[in-house]
Amino acid sequence: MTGRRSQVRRATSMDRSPLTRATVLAALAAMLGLVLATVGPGGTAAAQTVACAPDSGTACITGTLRTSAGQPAVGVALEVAGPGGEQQVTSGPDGRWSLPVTEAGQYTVTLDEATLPAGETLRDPANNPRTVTVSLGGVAAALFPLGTPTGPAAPSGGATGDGDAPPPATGGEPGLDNTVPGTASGGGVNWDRVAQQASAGLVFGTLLALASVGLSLIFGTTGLSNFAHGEQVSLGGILAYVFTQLVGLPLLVSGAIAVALAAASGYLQDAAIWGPLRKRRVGMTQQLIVTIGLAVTLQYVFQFFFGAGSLRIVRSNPETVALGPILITQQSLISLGIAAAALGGVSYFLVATRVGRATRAVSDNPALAAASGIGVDGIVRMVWTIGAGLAGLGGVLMGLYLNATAWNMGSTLLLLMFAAVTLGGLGTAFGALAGSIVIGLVVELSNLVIPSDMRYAGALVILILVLLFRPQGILGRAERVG
Amino acid sequence: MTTATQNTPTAGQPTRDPLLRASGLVAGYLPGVNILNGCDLDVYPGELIGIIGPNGAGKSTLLKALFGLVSVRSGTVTLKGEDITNHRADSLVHRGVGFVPQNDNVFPSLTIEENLQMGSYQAPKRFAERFEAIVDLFPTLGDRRKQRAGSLSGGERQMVAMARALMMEPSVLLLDEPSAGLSPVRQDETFIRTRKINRTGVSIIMVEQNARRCLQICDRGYVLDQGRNAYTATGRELMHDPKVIELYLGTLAADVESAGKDVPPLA
Amino acid sequence: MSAETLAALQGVERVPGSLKPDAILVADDVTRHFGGMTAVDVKHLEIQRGTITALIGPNGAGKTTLFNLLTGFDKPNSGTWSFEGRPLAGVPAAKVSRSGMVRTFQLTKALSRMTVMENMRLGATEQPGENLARALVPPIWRPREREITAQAEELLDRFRLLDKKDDFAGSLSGGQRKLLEMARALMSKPTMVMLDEPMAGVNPALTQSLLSHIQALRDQGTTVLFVEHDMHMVRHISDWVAVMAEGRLVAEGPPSTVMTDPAVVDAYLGAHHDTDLGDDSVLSDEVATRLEAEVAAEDEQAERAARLEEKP
Amino acid sequence: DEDGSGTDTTGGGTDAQPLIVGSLLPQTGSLAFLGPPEIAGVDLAIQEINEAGGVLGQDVEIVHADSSDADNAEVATQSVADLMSQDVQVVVGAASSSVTLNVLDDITGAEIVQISPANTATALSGASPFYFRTAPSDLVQGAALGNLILQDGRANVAFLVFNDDYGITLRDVAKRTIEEAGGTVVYGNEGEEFDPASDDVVASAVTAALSTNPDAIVVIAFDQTKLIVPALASAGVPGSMMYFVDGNLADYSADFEPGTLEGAKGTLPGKAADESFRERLLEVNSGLTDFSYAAESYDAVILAALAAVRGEGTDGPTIQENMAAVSGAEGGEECASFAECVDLLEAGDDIAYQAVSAAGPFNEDNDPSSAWVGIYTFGPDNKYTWTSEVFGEL
Amino acid sequence: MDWERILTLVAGELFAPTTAAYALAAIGLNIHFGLTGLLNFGQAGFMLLGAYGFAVSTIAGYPIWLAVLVAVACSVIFALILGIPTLKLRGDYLAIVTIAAAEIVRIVGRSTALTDVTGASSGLRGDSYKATFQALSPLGDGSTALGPFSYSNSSSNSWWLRIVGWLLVALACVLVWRLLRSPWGRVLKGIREDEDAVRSLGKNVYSYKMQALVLGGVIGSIAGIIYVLPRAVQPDSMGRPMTFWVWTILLLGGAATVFGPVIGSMVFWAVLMLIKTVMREVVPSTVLRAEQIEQFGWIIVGVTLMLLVIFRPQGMLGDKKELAINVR
Ligand SMILES: Nc1ncnc2c1ncn2[C@@H]1O[C@H](COP(=O)(O)OP(=O)(O)OP(=O)(O)O)[C@@H](O)[C@H]1O
Ligand SMILES: Nc1ncnc2c1ncn2[C@@H]1O[C@H](COP(=O)(O)OP(=O)(O)OP(=O)(O)O)[C@@H](O)[C@H]1O
Ligand SMILES: [Mg+2]
Ligand SMILES: [Mg+2]
Repeated sequence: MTGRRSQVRRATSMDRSPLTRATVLAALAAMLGLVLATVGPGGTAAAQTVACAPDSGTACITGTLRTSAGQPAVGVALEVAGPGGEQQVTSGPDGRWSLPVTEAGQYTVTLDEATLPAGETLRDPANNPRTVTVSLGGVAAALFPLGTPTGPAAPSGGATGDGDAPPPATGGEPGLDNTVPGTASGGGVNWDRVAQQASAGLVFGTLLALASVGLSLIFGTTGLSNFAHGEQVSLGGILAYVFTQLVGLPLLVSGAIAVALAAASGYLQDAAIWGPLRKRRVGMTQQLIVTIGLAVTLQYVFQFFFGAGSLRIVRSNPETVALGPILITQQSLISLGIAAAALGGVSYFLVATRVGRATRAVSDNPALAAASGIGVDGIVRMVWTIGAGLAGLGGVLMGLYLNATAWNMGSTLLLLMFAAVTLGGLGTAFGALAGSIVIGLVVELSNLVIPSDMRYAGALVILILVLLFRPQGILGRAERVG
Repeated sequence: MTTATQNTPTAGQPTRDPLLRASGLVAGYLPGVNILNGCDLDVYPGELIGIIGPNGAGKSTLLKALFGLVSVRSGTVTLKGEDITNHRADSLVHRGVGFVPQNDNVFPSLTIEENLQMGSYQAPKRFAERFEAIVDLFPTLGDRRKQRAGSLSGGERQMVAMARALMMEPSVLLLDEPSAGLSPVRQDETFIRTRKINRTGVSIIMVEQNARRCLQICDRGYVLDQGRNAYTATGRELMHDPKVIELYLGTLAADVESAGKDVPPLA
Repeated sequence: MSAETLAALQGVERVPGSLKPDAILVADDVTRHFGGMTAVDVKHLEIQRGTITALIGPNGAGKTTLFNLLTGFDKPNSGTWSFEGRPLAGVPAAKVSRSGMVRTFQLTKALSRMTVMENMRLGATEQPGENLARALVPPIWRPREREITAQAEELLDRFRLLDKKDDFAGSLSGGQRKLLEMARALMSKPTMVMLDEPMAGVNPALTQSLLSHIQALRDQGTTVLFVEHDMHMVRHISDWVAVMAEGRLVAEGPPSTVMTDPAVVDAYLGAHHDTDLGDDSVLSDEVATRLEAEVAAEDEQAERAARLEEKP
Repeated sequence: DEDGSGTDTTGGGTDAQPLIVGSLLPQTGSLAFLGPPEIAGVDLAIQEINEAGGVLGQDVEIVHADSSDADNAEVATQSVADLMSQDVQVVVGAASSSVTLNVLDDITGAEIVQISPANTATALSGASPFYFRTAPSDLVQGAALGNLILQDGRANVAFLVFNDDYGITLRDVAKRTIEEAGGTVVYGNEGEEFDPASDDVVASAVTAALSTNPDAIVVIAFDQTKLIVPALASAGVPGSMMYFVDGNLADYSADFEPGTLEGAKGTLPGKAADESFRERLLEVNSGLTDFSYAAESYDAVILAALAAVRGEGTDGPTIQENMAAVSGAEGGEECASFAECVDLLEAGDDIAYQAVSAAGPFNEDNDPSSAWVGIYTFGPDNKYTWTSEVFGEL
Repeated sequence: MDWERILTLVAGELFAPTTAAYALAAIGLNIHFGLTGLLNFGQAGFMLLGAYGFAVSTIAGYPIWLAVLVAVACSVIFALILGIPTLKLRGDYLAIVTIAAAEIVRIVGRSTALTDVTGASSGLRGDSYKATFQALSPLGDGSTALGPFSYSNSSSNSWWLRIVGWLLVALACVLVWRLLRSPWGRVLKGIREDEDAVRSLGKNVYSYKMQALVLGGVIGSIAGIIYVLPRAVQPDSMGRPMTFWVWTILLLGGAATVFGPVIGSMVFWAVLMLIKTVMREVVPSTVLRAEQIEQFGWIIVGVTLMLLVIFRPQGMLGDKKELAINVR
């Protein structure tokens, strides 16, 4: 494994070396252009028909030759030798060659370097001839990349710019250069990629904040850690799916309906479950188990009605706009705007309005709040309504951002939501925002430094570290003793 | 400041209808355990009622029961003749009942100003005006208006609690040990202020362990013991009742006072 | 013996920060700031062993904060202090308590879902069963448990909580919690006990009967430091009084002296504390004005302290 | 007695117990979307077997139980207890290698034949004599995938692959093929997989993959593909650069904007898609949109039933002994349906059941020894059509 | 409907190894939460570490006692790493840190970087580590039927495992029973109520919390071993859902009681089995498709769970009086 890995590294470091960068770039551009050209309608089919078709008695040995500029290398002679005898073949107009063989076994493929187009050399001369294993009915490929040799043996061999080679990218299509972020340099980590991922982190973090602010509010006012909050998020996404895809309403309308229904679900939930439990003074840990029960129920209700697959809220592919080095979808920009407005509204509500302050008062001391003339149940119900509505909105936008929603979208996000609100300081709405953005950035950027299948772990390690230095969370406050 | 000189109602006026009446109250926290065992209480308009009694007698429970924070198992509470038994606290606030609890009587994560805003929750328009008046009474609170109540000292909290209740401009005020934790000068001030507020026509029920002070200023006093009224009389009578002194008031204050005459007399 | 210690106080200077012949607690330059405000700024404080010392002062003077600092529940911005000669600055709260200096809290901390008796037992020290390994072998800790229980019952009886001993502490009334808090602190038989407003909310008759208990403790050698706003109590049992204002120690002396100190009377006691408030004359403008002035004096001092802080 | 068993068969009416097949397939949890086609495959097989007269004269019974996913491992444990209490002799399942590992010892320990239609983990090869699988090994598909990419002249390949058995195994094989032929895997190497439990991985993974300038992007995932493709498309990646595998080769006409996948290719084990098989499946469950592992599930039941017929017993050990033989491991006459095969068996012939999935006979590890892999291309309508097929042996 | 079969199945769940494993895990959590008030939402992490510790060292050729020791050591180290920095945090934060730490264990365990040790996402095959345990069995090969219950004697999901598992549960119960009534347990309960008060009484709160965390974690790691002995080590099987179920079991049975976790586990798994099997039996496949029946089963499980807590909030064995004390 390690051996193969280092081999890959060598290849990439080669790509990055200044000597060859321009060449490789040009080659790539041309190659992608070509790809675009060949796969136009009908193109594929045409290419396929020429190829040898394997069946139970035949196998194919095949390959495609491209010049270092990415153009098909036409007329290159190859010799294939093996159990089925020796055969000759030359590459066709698309640079492709293929040979049927009727015996399985090891074949050697030798490329006749003399027949290469002028100025072209093998990138890795040591790999000529190469050996392929063929089994009947199968296809075996042998590639001979052309370009500057990697080894020290032929440093100047056949550098590309000798004038004979066709000008790169004659296909006219700019390839992916302009649209794919990070194409400008040879892969790996670079600033464009960092910027791109940071912008994704910001968007993701903001949407996460939207989804989790309700969690924070509900915890703040009632002390309840709502493990069914993830399902509120899923609900938003699924409702949006229902109204766009099943009912056929435009996205904006169905999004609004989804949020309204999600909010209503919060209201009803509080009226039917949490209000009565509070009245009976059922403890918070017990209520927490009820939320787990509710989460299970809701998850399987979703599965029951909408299946276990991913549900696309809209069918179209998101349109993108370029902001400097960053490529961002219009959808994300709009979502960001909506999320910022919603979060700003909630913050204003909490800090500057009478009812908002009452919300915080209830979270401090419900009995005293009642004694001050605050209708505690009404406030809590309102918090549930707003919290669930925001979660629903978060679900709709998250479903759009992630390109699909599913019965378990919320539950997979739940841990991150909890991490975010804790990081920010439990029960504070701003904290939820700050924590979410930190989490979003960490989650999106961590694959720059650690294996990507461990990136959640990275986010969680950050969480622990932050708490060590600020045990009360980013925006939380220490309590007075005595 | 005006001096209140209107006719003060006294205990001997049963002809008028009580403003607040509790009769035969039975209430408790745990199922099957009654803390109040048939408690009766009458408050006539404009009266200042003092409630004293040993620790755990049920004084706080009585206030909470009146205010709908503990469920009443039997008996009734009426306000101006209307049955308000087990009504929700916020609806009582709406009817002009104010309450200062004994413990946990501030919102710790709210600032002082926000705490007082909660006091005028049902009449937000009056906040600015009331706030000025309160800050006049408790200048410390005005200076510290942005400090979180959770970081206040015990006495400062008590001031906030009292101020919050005064923000409501209630017509009936229930005070649970408003002087606890206050410095002597502030205790005096609290009692005098309570009396003044009372003279403006607000009926007040005050539970106190600072019993002598309480009995000094109140019109009528109740002694509560084991969830029942033990004695009811005017404050003065109770204060000098030897039985009450022995069981509830103690002789410490009197002893100390007679021992040390080295304090300056009242001006 | 108590007479001796009391006699020793006779010769002590009646100025803040005076030196004591046999100080059990000595604190130097203890300061604590909150934002721009100085809550505690004690230059020098000594507590005489075997006496009952009262710490009084207006609300917000910094008494509780000083307790928090001395017992390790809060970290000072500066300062050192020692208890029985051992330096205590930076020592964690539990260790402070184990060294014999036990405190109570002004806002009570009852262990709600434990019975009153369990609360009491928790206060005891030297229970071998509090070690995980030994806990598994009851014969090791049963005898001590019996002693503890007996001691707890005796205290509870004195604090009128005996018939509540099997109730959850969370179901106690406000005053009962105060009592439990104090009784629990006494379970460990501390060398020095620091009581933060122990009698606030306790019925006067009961207070009176508890005072003799506190005196008895003193006579057995326990040092008592308490914060209290009940002047009758302070005058009745304290041997020595220290006065704090705006975080500083402003006066010290025997109760009779301190309580006639005009500064203390003005800023703290007020003129009425022995007056019958039932007299409508106290509602006169004159009295109101005077009261206001007194309160203003207290407030102004606080403000001045705050302003002083902002300047440098 | 191998020879005897063939000749003695007189066709039904013996006193053997009826064959009871249990299914242990994902009906809930994160893999539940794989359940319906698999269950339909099982149900279709049972239906056809019973229409053809059942096994040894008695109708085959089916008991469905939920395997859920590895996150809820206890569900499978309880389901196995339920199945065993109903005396099943064959268990078809599980879909997830993880779940299989959890229940394998219990099922095979009770001498019940376990046949997984979808396990691909190499760790399961030869796990027990009673454990079989009908999913052709990733070795064949991986090589076919690698060669398909190479054939298209793509040399810098990025993998968007989830960190589970299925993804890792397939990726490893394809990667080896590509590298041996001179290509490079520029992204999706070890450590660059993503956690299947997280949805928000797409943005950063796509960015990371594209920053390596691939000329082909292989998506190895299940249903999460619906999240990945739009992200790729909006980053400007044309369909012709994308490659799919059996886990996500599906009809996306309802999911993506027309043209998104045009030119994308994919591999799917099995010979040319058998339209009649799909139609039969749709008769069983008309709601199917995805057919992943339906053929393998169908084959599993048919093979078990044939093994019971051949061994004239419905007990686990008998079925286990005859599984390899009916799959054609010892040669024999080819037959493609249960009815046809039973006729041959009753005539005393040895048979080689031609699996719908085109998997070859079992090898000594009870894995299919060879497979056909179909190559498919997506059109502008985001539906895929057959283009060619390749054969591979292990 | 075949009630006899279903009831046998349900009764079998009452003493299944999984039930024992969950009971043990909940006993560990009871020490954390019920006694000390530590909100440990990472019990599955302890279990997974125990499972890895045991399986990996067995595969490396260690004898069983050493493998168990390694498992215990893993959980002790985990508890220390987790506790040293976090036990000073407020309770809610501890919850999130433990849940995060447990996820880290799982994610690292299933990452391809450690394939050689942990087997990555496919985990470790059961037969690679079960042998040493099964070899200790005095019951021999084959299977035995006791009444309607028939299990293999020693291999995998066996009588032997049931005996050992429930013996361990009994031992843990005795331990908790002893500790609960001891002065040590009293200190823990005090910490649960108010740390500062206990600190003011001279107890080293940090040390007690750490002892509780380690002890509960060790019991959790043993539970992990019992849990994987009838199956395989699967990192994904020991993730958040497992922690949630352990919590559910603890609160269902009653926190801070000796038998609560055991009763909770039995009831939980038996009810789950009952609902699922009855659903499979009674709902004809013409009404609902197979997968919908399973999903509907889960819906009923969720609702039952809610109803159980709503109508018996103190748990099966909990003290109703304790609930009346409003701690918030
Ligand atoms: N939340 C509660 N749950 C159960 N019992 C309670 C609760 N609160 C108070 N009690 C019990 O009710 C009785 C009366 O309590 P209450 O608080 O009314 O006393 P109180 O007269 O106000 O005493 P104090 O002067 O000490 O404040 C006490 O015995 C107490 O133990
Ligand atoms: N954590 C904190 N943050 C900000 N200010 C604080 C904090 N703790 C205490 N203070 C302030 O410090 C001052 C001293 O408080 P402290 O509690 O020590 O007063 P005290 O003397 O005990 O008063 P009382 O007699 O009212 O209990 C008060 O003004 C208080 O508001
Ligand atoms: Mg009271
Ligand atoms: Mg104080």
